[in-house]
Amino acid sequence: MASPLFTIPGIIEGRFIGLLLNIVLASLVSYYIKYGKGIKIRRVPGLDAIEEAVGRSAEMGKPIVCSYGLDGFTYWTLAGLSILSHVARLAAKTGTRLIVPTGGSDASLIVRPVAEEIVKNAYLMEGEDDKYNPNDLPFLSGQQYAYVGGYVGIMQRTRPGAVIMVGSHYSDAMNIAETSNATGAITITSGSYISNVAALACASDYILIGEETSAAGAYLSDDMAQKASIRVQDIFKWLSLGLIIFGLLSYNAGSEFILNLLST
Amino acid sequence: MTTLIEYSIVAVGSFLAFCMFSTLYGKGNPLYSLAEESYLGFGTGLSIVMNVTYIWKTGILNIMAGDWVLIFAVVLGIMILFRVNSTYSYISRIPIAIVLGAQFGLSLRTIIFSGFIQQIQSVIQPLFSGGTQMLIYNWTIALCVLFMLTFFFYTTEFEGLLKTSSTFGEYLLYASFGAIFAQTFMGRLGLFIGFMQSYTVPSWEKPFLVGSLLLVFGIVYAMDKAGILEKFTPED
Amino acid sequence: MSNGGIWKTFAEYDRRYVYLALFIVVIGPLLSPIGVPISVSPSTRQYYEVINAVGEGDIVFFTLNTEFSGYNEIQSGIIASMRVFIENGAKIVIAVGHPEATSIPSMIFQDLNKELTENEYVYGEDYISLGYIFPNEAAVAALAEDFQGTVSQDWLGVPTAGTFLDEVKTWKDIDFISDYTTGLATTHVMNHFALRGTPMAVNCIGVMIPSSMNYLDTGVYLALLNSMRGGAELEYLTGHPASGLTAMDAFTFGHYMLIGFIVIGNLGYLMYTRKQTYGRGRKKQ
Amino acid sequence: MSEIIKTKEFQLSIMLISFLIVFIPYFLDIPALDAVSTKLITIAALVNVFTIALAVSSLVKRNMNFIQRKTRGWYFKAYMLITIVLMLVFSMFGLETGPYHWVMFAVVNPLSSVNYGILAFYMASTSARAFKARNTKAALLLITGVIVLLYQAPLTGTVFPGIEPVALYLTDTFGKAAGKMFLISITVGALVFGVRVLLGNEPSVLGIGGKE
Repeated sequence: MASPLFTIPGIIEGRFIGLLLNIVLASLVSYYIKYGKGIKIRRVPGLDAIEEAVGRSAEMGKPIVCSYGLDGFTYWTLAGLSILSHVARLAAKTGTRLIVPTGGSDASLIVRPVAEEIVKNAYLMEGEDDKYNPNDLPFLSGQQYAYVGGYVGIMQRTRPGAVIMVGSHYSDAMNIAETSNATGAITITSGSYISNVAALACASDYILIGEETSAAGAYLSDDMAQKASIRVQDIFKWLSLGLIIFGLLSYNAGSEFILNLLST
Repeated sequence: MTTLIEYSIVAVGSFLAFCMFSTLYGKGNPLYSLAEESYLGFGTGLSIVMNVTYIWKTGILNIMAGDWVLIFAVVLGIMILFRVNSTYSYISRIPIAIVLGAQFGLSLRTIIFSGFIQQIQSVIQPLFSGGTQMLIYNWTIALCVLFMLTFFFYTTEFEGLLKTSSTFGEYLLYASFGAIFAQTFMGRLGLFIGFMQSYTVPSWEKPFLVGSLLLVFGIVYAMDKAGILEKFTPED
Repeated sequence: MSNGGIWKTFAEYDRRYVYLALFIVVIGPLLSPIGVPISVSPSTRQYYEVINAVGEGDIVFFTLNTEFSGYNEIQSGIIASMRVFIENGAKIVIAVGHPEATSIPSMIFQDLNKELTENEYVYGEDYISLGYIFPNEAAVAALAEDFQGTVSQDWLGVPTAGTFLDEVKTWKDIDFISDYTTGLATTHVMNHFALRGTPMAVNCIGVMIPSSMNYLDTGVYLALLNSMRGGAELEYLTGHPASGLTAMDAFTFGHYMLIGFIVIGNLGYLMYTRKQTYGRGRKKQ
Repeated sequence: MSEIIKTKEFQLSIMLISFLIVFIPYFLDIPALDAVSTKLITIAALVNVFTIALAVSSLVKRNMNFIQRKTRGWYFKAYMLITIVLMLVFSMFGLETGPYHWVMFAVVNPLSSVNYGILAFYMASTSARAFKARNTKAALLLITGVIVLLYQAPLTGTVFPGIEPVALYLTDTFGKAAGKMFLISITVGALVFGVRVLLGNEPSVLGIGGKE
């Protein structure tokens, strides 16, 4: 069992590294939000899939359904909204009808007006503001399964060419993805937790795996905070990669330094 | 001795359950709406009862027992209700700020340990000593985590070693998805079987189960054939 | 076979056939059980060892972080574990993380009536049901830090003062947490109790297995019982066959049915869909 | 006064203070602050529970709207509102017997169960449809999936004991590694998001900014 390398008076034993990492993370986030202008984010292949799906729907003259998740403002919702904005612009550009189911939880109530604003702006920026139809952003319900029922109903009635479901979806995701498939739509989804990702990887034509969603959102968005987040997350992934490699090497050479350091 | 109440619970329960299942028919129908609205209504009522009980027991009773500080909780709780009023909704922002601050405090102070530090520690395992099975496991986990992690770098261009590693990582991810999907299926199947079991044990319940199944799907099928399914289904 | 014949049917069958087949393979064996043999997995043995190490007078926090639906899946694990705690003479506190779960303890004790009588278990002295006390993360954290300041009555409003709960001041005074979960407050219970050092074992639904395993190998969870199958294996190990074991017929056939459909689908895909795709490709060129 | 409360800075400061009171005593040994922290956590738990009223109010408003407009099937919405009231009334007659108990077992129990149990059907049809060896990735998914599915059927293990080590290898190495990788990345994502909110970069989370 790993034991702390050292203790600092006043700091509870075993919690120093946790505190330090939190502080480093917070400092990095605020640094990159201020000075991270040049952060470049890799374009994830999922974006091409989205563009292709919208293009195909436009060709077929079918609508697209795009949802940004059913939670309140969370990390995934913000990514979902960035993608929604992109899809809305593509839809405006190609003259395709866009339907955005909203609601799904009580917390989602405060997200809805923001989503409306985003879609409206997208049409405005493409010079197609007359085509914006607020009725295409129906509020389905504040309850998860009533929301799903409504969502499924919309798909069954409108027979969309593409369904793009991003943001946080839970056990409802399979319900939506399966119905989308049954209606013959190109299904693009994102999964935020592992069991869902695995199931959606089977049920969808294309899936944005885990953080790919937020990376795609940050790539599309002008928001510095989102880009900074991706940068800091990458740094922490590099850090964990380094700790694992160095830890494995040193541990197998007989030193428990890394294990003990992490328990400090 | 089975009482009338028990019979009624099983009869109504199995009927409503199959009303819910009728969504599998692929079209909206009034029986599904009946089940859905029943669950929504009674479920919401239940939530209110339980949450009010929580406020009563944890808040009010403790205040009456002399824990005066908790009066703040009640005051702040009432302030949060102003959210529904557009003129005074700003009042609700104070309790929201307090709750959010506390929530982030609770989550940030713990997940760094359980979700980051300890996860890294758990990968650091012996790679050269121990039983064969353990070595195979340790090597596989270590390599999988490393390759999969590289698939998730976004601010670095994929070139050379990193590109190979991330491609490999993606393949490993898909291999793992198969295993995880199977476990997820097991779970969903278990939920379904467990439910069905609650209507087959004791065995006097069986006719209710089969009867409800036939009744509900029969009604839905007949309504569909008669073309009146949509007429009685509520709008979204 | 000009239209693809049987392979086409294999490749493109209506999904409602799958639904129908699932209904049949599940309801069939439940209506007339066969009793297929099962094997016990290592994780279940480990779980049994861990819960069986709880001794007389130990305070067990029995947390039901499940709705009714999850209870259906893991009830065999819940009842088998509860039986072990009762037979070992532990003091049991039940807390729930979903309003629906408040009605679950009565179902458990109805099933274990015999064990309660045999071991002379008295409500209030040996076991207490606290009801819905995990509405959110802060509530769980408050309980871990100041149990007495948070809990003063059981779920029906009977004061808990004077019971064994008087001993419980913080997370340190809980000897063991036995959690049954579909998600809900389990992560919070883990973060605010087990992460600090309270021993904890979990019985989760199948969907939660991949994410729960991470806490098993960091040692925060001492053991993990998997889904309904784990429950059935525990029934087998404890020598009290019940609902879990009888469900294993349907469980087996449900899995085989799915594999059957996968095989059929792949045959159809290989023999029909791929030919079609390639055929079209050649014509275009 | 109301002008001060409305400012973003005021709310952010309150959030930050509340955050620090909860966060600091977990790391630094300050018993006095620890006691304050515990009380604040209890208060936060209670305040949070009050939000149920907001949820109910929006549910009622929305359904009243359907009823007033007499949309198709409006009577279902009216029925729903009635059941909420019924449940409240029933709870007054005791939680272990009577009408409340009946509703819990005849209505809530089966419907809650089906709500999730129905996912078995979607999972089954998904795998029957999508588990096809279209390309290398799909083939990998198919192979591991089928092996684990076979193992999970309890009968298989008794007939072919050799499947257990293979299936456990897949779930306990590949599956676990993917879960671990996800957990690490989600944890860091959540931490970063928390910091962003606390730094005031996500005012919409506090309900500042967008229309309410």
